[in-house]
Amino acid sequence: MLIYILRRLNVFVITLFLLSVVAFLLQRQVITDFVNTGNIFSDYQRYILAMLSGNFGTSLASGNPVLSDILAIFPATLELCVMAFIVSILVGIPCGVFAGLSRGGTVDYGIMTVTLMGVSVPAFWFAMLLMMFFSLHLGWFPVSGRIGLLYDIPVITGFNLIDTLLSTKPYKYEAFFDSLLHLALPTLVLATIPTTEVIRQVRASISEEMDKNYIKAAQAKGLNTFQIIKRHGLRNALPPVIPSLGLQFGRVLTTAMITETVFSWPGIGPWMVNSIYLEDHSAIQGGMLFIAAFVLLANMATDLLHLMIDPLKRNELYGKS
Amino acid sequence: MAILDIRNLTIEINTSQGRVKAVERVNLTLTEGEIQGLVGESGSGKSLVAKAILGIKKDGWVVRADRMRLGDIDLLTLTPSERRRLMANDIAMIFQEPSSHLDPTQEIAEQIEEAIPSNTFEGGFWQRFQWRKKRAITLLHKVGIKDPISVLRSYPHELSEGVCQKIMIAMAIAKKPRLLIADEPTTAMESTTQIQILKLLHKLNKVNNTSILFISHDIESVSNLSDTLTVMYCGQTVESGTRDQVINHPRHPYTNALLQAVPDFESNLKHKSHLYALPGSIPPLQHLPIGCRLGPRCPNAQKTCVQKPHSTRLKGHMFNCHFPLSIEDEASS
Amino acid sequence: MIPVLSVNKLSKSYVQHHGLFSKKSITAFAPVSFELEQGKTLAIVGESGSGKSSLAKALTGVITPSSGSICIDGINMADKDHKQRCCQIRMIFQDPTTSLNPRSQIGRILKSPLLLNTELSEQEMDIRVSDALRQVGLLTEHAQFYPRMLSSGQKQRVALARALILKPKIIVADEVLATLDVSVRSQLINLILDVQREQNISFIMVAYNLGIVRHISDEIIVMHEGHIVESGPTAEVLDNPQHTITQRLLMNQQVQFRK
Amino acid sequence: KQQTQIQNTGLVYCSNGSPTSFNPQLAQTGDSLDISSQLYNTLVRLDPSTQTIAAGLASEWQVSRDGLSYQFELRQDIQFHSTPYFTPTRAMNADDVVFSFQRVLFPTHPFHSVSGGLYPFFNNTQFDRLIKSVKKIGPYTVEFKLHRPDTSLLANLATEFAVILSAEYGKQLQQSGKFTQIDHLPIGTGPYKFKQFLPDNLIRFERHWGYWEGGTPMQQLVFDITPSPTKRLAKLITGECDVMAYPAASQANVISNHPDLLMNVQTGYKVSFWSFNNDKAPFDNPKVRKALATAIDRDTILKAVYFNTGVAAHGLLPPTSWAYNPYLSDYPYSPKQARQLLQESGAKLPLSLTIYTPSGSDLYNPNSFKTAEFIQRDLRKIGVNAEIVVMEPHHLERSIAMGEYDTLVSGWSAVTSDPDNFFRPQFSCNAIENHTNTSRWCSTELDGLINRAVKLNRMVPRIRIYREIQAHLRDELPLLPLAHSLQLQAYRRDVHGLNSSPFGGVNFAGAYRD
Amino acid sequence: MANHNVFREEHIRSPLAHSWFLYQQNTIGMVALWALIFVLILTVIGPWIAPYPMDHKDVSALLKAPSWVEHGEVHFFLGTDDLGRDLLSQIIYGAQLTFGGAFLTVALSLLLGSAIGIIGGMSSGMQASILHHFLDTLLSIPSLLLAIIIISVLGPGYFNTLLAVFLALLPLFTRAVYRAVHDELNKEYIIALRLDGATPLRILRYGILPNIVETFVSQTTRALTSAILDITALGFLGLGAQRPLPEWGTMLSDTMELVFLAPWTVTLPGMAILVTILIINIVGEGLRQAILKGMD
Ligand SMILES: Nc1ncnc2c1ncn2[C@@H]1O[C@H](COP(=O)(O)OP(=O)(O)OP(=O)(O)O)[C@@H](O)[C@H]1O
Ligand SMILES: Nc1ncnc2c1ncn2[C@@H]1O[C@H](COP(=O)(O)OP(=O)(O)OP(=O)(O)O)[C@@H](O)[C@H]1O
Ligand SMILES: [Mg+2]
Ligand SMILES: [Mg+2]
Repeated sequence: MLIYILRRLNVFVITLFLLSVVAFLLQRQVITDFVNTGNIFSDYQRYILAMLSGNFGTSLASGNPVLSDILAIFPATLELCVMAFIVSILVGIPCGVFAGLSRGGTVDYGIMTVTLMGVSVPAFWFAMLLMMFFSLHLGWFPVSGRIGLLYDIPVITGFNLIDTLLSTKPYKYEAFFDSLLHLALPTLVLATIPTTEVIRQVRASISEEMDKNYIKAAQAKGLNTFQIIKRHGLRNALPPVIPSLGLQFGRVLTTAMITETVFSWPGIGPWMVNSIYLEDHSAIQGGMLFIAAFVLLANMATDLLHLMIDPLKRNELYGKS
Repeated sequence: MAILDIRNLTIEINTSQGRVKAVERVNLTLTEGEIQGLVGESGSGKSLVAKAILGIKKDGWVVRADRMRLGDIDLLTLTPSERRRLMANDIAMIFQEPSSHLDPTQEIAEQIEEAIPSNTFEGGFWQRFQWRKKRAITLLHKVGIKDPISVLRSYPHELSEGVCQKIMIAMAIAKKPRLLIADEPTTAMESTTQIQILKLLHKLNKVNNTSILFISHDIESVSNLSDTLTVMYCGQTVESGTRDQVINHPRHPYTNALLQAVPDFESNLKHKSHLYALPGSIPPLQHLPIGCRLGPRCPNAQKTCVQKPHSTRLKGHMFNCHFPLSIEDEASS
Repeated sequence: MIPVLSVNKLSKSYVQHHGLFSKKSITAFAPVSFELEQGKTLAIVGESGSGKSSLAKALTGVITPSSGSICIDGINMADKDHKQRCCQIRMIFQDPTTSLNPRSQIGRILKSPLLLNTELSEQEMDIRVSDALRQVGLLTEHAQFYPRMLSSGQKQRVALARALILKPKIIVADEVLATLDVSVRSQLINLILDVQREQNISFIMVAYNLGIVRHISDEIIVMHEGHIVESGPTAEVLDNPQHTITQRLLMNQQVQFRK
Repeated sequence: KQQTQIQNTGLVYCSNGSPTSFNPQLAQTGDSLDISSQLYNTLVRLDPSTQTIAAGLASEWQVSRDGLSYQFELRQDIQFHSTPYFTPTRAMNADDVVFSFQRVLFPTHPFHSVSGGLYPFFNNTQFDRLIKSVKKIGPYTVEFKLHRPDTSLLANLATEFAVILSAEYGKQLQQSGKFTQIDHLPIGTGPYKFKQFLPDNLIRFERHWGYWEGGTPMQQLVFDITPSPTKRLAKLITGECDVMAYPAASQANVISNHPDLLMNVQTGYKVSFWSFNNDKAPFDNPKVRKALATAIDRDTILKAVYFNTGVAAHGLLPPTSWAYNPYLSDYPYSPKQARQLLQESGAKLPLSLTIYTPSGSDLYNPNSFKTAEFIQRDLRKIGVNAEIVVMEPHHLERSIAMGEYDTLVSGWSAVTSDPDNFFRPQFSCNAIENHTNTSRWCSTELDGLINRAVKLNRMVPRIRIYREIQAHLRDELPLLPLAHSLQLQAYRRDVHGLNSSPFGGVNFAGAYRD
Repeated sequence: MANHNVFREEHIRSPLAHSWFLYQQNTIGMVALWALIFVLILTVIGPWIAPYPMDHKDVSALLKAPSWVEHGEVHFFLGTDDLGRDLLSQIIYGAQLTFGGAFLTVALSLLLGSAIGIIGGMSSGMQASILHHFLDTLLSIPSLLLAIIIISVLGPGYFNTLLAVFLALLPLFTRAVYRAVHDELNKEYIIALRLDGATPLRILRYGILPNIVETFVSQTTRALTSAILDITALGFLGLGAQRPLPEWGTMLSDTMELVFLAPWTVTLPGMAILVTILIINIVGEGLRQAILKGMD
């Protein structure tokens, strides 16, 4: 276990190191007030020490430390991503199971067609269409933001859904509902990618597992189909999907950056794009390292989760690998 | 009394090349307390027969039979759920490649407990606590596992193939079945383990009087264990009878070829001499010959072989051949 | 008679890496020595994991032995040089499905060793290929086929043809019979016996069915945990086993329940 | 759409940009100043209906005969905001006025160089060269002394830049050393007080109970910062916003056809133009400039870029200005004549030039880039090859300062109705260093005229001078005026009591929803 | 049917030919393939067949609706935008920037990436394993994010976008090819080939490459779709191609403010992206299935 984590950590550190070198060169190139002693190694050393102590520099645009800017806006992005994942799991698993069980049937065909559309549609365009139809035409959902602005909810965790409930305002439930409404469309856009992925994976996994011998053995034991799927099918089909969910996290995070721009969601996406526009290099490299580190960490976490959940993988943890 | 009685079982499978009769008019009768061997080379449809008995069907399979009875229950008229329930109680199956038939993500304990039917519980309600676990331990003891506690806590992939097979057997005997179907239980196993498994099955048969349908491609090991034998080729029964009848007086050229291919049965074989072998190879499902499916490979084949032979019955020795072997000298003696 | 193959103190141990620094070495077989005469068959038997496959692989050069030497006709085989070795000693893999390239025609599979190791012209190669196919009981037309179009018995014949086509002195076969059906197995055994008789080729067969071993082999080696525990002429060893391992192997195959 | 409980507590305004500071004194002249009138008041203000100067924080004022001294009487009961970060102990008095203006004017003032020390509006109007001193005469009396008479002073004091800060707050911050806080956590006397600011996201204001003109109807006011006009309109349609800043020209039609929306149209004091860099040959040649001017089809620009929410500009001043000269003829669109003029000009042909343009939209031009594209197309017709260089406004500033460009699509939004606010920033020599004089025009003659005009107190002579200036500009043509845009404001039908100024801002003091 | 069988017996197709035969049975796949070929042709000869020149602006026809709607005109088949540019022409020119750009980038990264992958896969030992782990980790950063990171260093622009997408796709190919080669190397027929004395090059040519076609097809499909999505997304964010280049994503961000006035300027370029990706996916998946089926 420890060895495995260490090995993953190793690669993680190497990758971050390379990224930080890129970031460092970037900063050295463009930022004029960057103290430049001419010795690239000692400069880098100073730079990395500053990074490690959480000092990502100061944003030119806002004048605040980059890290505090990121920490202030990142929960908004995270909230969106988490919701998207929840949706993708709630929708993706049942759909995947149905499709996998009726492989080749009409249900499967329908689900797979929708899935194919889902992977092919550009997120920003989908977002625009949804906005045009559901917000402007039907007026069901708000077009932007995280919550009706008149709700004055103090920030505690940074997650609106939690903060509204934690607040002592008289309108907290109303506000909670409102922030759900605001989440609806961005979540829908954002959830397409992981949902299609979950459907594909679960479908493949389920239809593969359902052909396995132990399912036949379970049938021979006299279990009915529902019991078999519940006790054996899902149990084997789902764990292998976990690492790919982890891989999805990165994609979702980047798609979130686009979705946020369309829905004016005050998250890391518009912030990052704006920084690139303004050539705010401290912000760019801080944001870049932060996002990359976060994605890599999320990946590692899901990998470890998979290792811990899936008994087949546990061998890799202990002893033999 | 016959515990299993199957008449004219036909299984058709829809493949991309159309519908094929993978199993054609197979008869099988198993009397109580007997071990019957079902022999045939790979692809001859043995596993299909076993699955048909259990009622495990896939899409695109059509199973038909004139008669299919388990004891006095007619399997053909049961609804799928009734059939499942019956299977759960009366028939048990152990499979080829046991480790793949165990759920890789469940501990052995759970899987065994799942296989213990609640109606087998005996004793007062105060003993209910963890009775399944205790049963599981005794079951594992019965099949000769020395360290049941740690085995119960393991996952299938941590155990050897032999242990897995023993676990399958333990699960099978948990419900005290009347009929046990063992589909190639020893294939791809070490010889030492094979012996253990076979011994176990033998004991089971002797002690519990369980009927066993023993499926194997290896006529050598089958002939060791079973009382009666049925030989299949390409989805057809070619011969069946008692062990003695089939091994020592084979009537069908195919059975004969099978036996001669094993050097052990031929004590006076010269070292490094040719073994007896049928020419050609087993036809694929899509290109089955009509009539007697052995036709193209049979040394005695004649024109009539393009018709399906009727079964001939001689003192319980049944064979499907137009030109059976040594029928004359048998009759004259 | 001089032995065509002599193996001297050959051994192999696998090194496994754990993490970055720790490693473990597993001995597949300890130093073994044996000899084989021309036109004879050597059978290697033993329990699972006793190092039979490793030995076979080391002989043919799939894996590099850790120590010891292999001499064919008195010439020491260098470790890495497959060209030199493959004209002398060839291997038949256990599973013909995985050992034939699914994207190559049979003809090309057979031709490739000729192309690499001989200076034959195109026509000569074609002739050699069709000869080899006919020798193993296939048709010349099969050269055009792809492996997926053949049955497993036919594939095993192709594998044999590939071994034969370079006219080697020794052929190593690792459990080629185990997965075959009985009737096909007899055909293949007959084929091997014929080939041996005609071309005086030596065979090394890893096998498990002692009945067959007794029938086709002249010499036998019994292995246990990487060591040769017993060896000698097959009939002698099997009729009068000295070592407990051999006895156990024999016993396992002769249990009779009905007596 | 049904109203929820929360909607009765406040209004949401979709504004177009994040303020860089909460002190309007520091604001760029082009910036919109929506926050100013919510947080602050000025000494005097412009009466929205008559466009004349009316009383603000000062109830009355006197001008000395020579026009060199202005004396303001302040109201006595005016309360500053009381917030978690500052609690005032006294009402507003002369100290606050002196504090506010001295900060801008005198480098010795402790707050002068805080937050950059640049006061663009006061620079552009050359305030520091005008005012000699600002003095407290009595507790509620302040006197401004001038170097020379300037009639545009009151108009400038009425702009939203000339706000009154709290001296007490300033002193408190000075003691604690947190100087910059004065510009981030504002204290003013306006109808709303500052509550919360999330950059690029929102500004939240709360009702100022002690407001001297009476409390506002709404408890809170939220500025939803939405740079994209499409999104602003979308939010207005869905009801997420009640009032929308600066609808895009293209949206005018949609808004007026929408049942829930209303639109307010005013002639703005804005002009867009195409400036020639008079420092660079051959644009220092008036013939070349005229040739280029006749080549441009301004009607198309009006139609395609302004979607007819503007009027053609025949000069820098909008026709509504009192100084407008209606008797001047314009350069008609005629590619033929343009080609001929170009031939005659003696410039080296074929001519090729760069057109610099800011990306995005401005108050005076809905889409400068598109405008540039049309200019480019028209120039091609007379054989002039133009290259468009689009830049972030931010970066463009640098290029303007360096004078890199050949020509520039730009414009001007006036902040007072005084004509001086058009001519001085555009054409005075001093304005070159302020980067507002984009044609880099500097002639003593024009400078003289501009300065003479503000010295005069009476209307008629002033008008005469301004007409002279306009005629001069028409002949010299340092830049080609393109269009005057209309000032649009869209809001939902249920919002009442809005008070919007022709210079851009909205005052929410009396706004409410019913 | 029976005829069919005979036909198949007589003709021995190579597995790839057989796969192609199987693919031809797939109607939807064939339709998509023709559509893809059409898009390819359009990309190549677009400039010659587009009804209007690239920077043609018809001032008399601003914001014309598509021809099938009221007020639409046939000679502006898909309508015009706010500068009077013909949308059909713009989309045709955009094909070159979006699809053509993606195609080129993918082709280049396919070449370079597989070269690295093959070299890495064929060599073994420490450096290969480090490469493997490094790629694994790098791949967990999605290509768009990688592209954004690269753009943030290079600065916005169309060429930089292509460069960024190219760099972002490299690890994808390298890893996939590396994996496939590595897996192949352990197959018995490769060992057999090696025992025949084949050189690594020959092993690669005859042993490995024909067997990893499936990897190439599926990776190319993936790369192509993700390249298009990335290029358009960057264009949309304003980090990629800049106006007036009619790159599809840039067009979309450009027309964003016309949502109310001219919805077709939003829907049509988006449709172009969607349809292109859809047919690539259908063709890719169909080919993959056919190749897999052709194997057995
Ligand atoms: N799901 C299926 N779809 C199509 N054909 C099948 C299917 N299952 C089995 N078959 C075919 O049916 C025939 C009989 O299969 P079966 O598994 O019963 O053979 P078997 O005698 O058990 O062989 P083995 O000894 O290899 O287990 C085979 O030719 C096989 O190809
Ligand atoms: N590639 C390898 N790496 C590490 N250890 C190996 C490897 N291959 C084999 N071994 C080990 O070497 C020993 C001998 O294995 P080998 O495959 O030669 O046995 P075998 O006699 O062929 O067994 P079987 O009858 O099961 O085929 C075993 O303990 C095995 O675990
Ligand atoms: Mg079977
Ligand atoms: Mg082995």
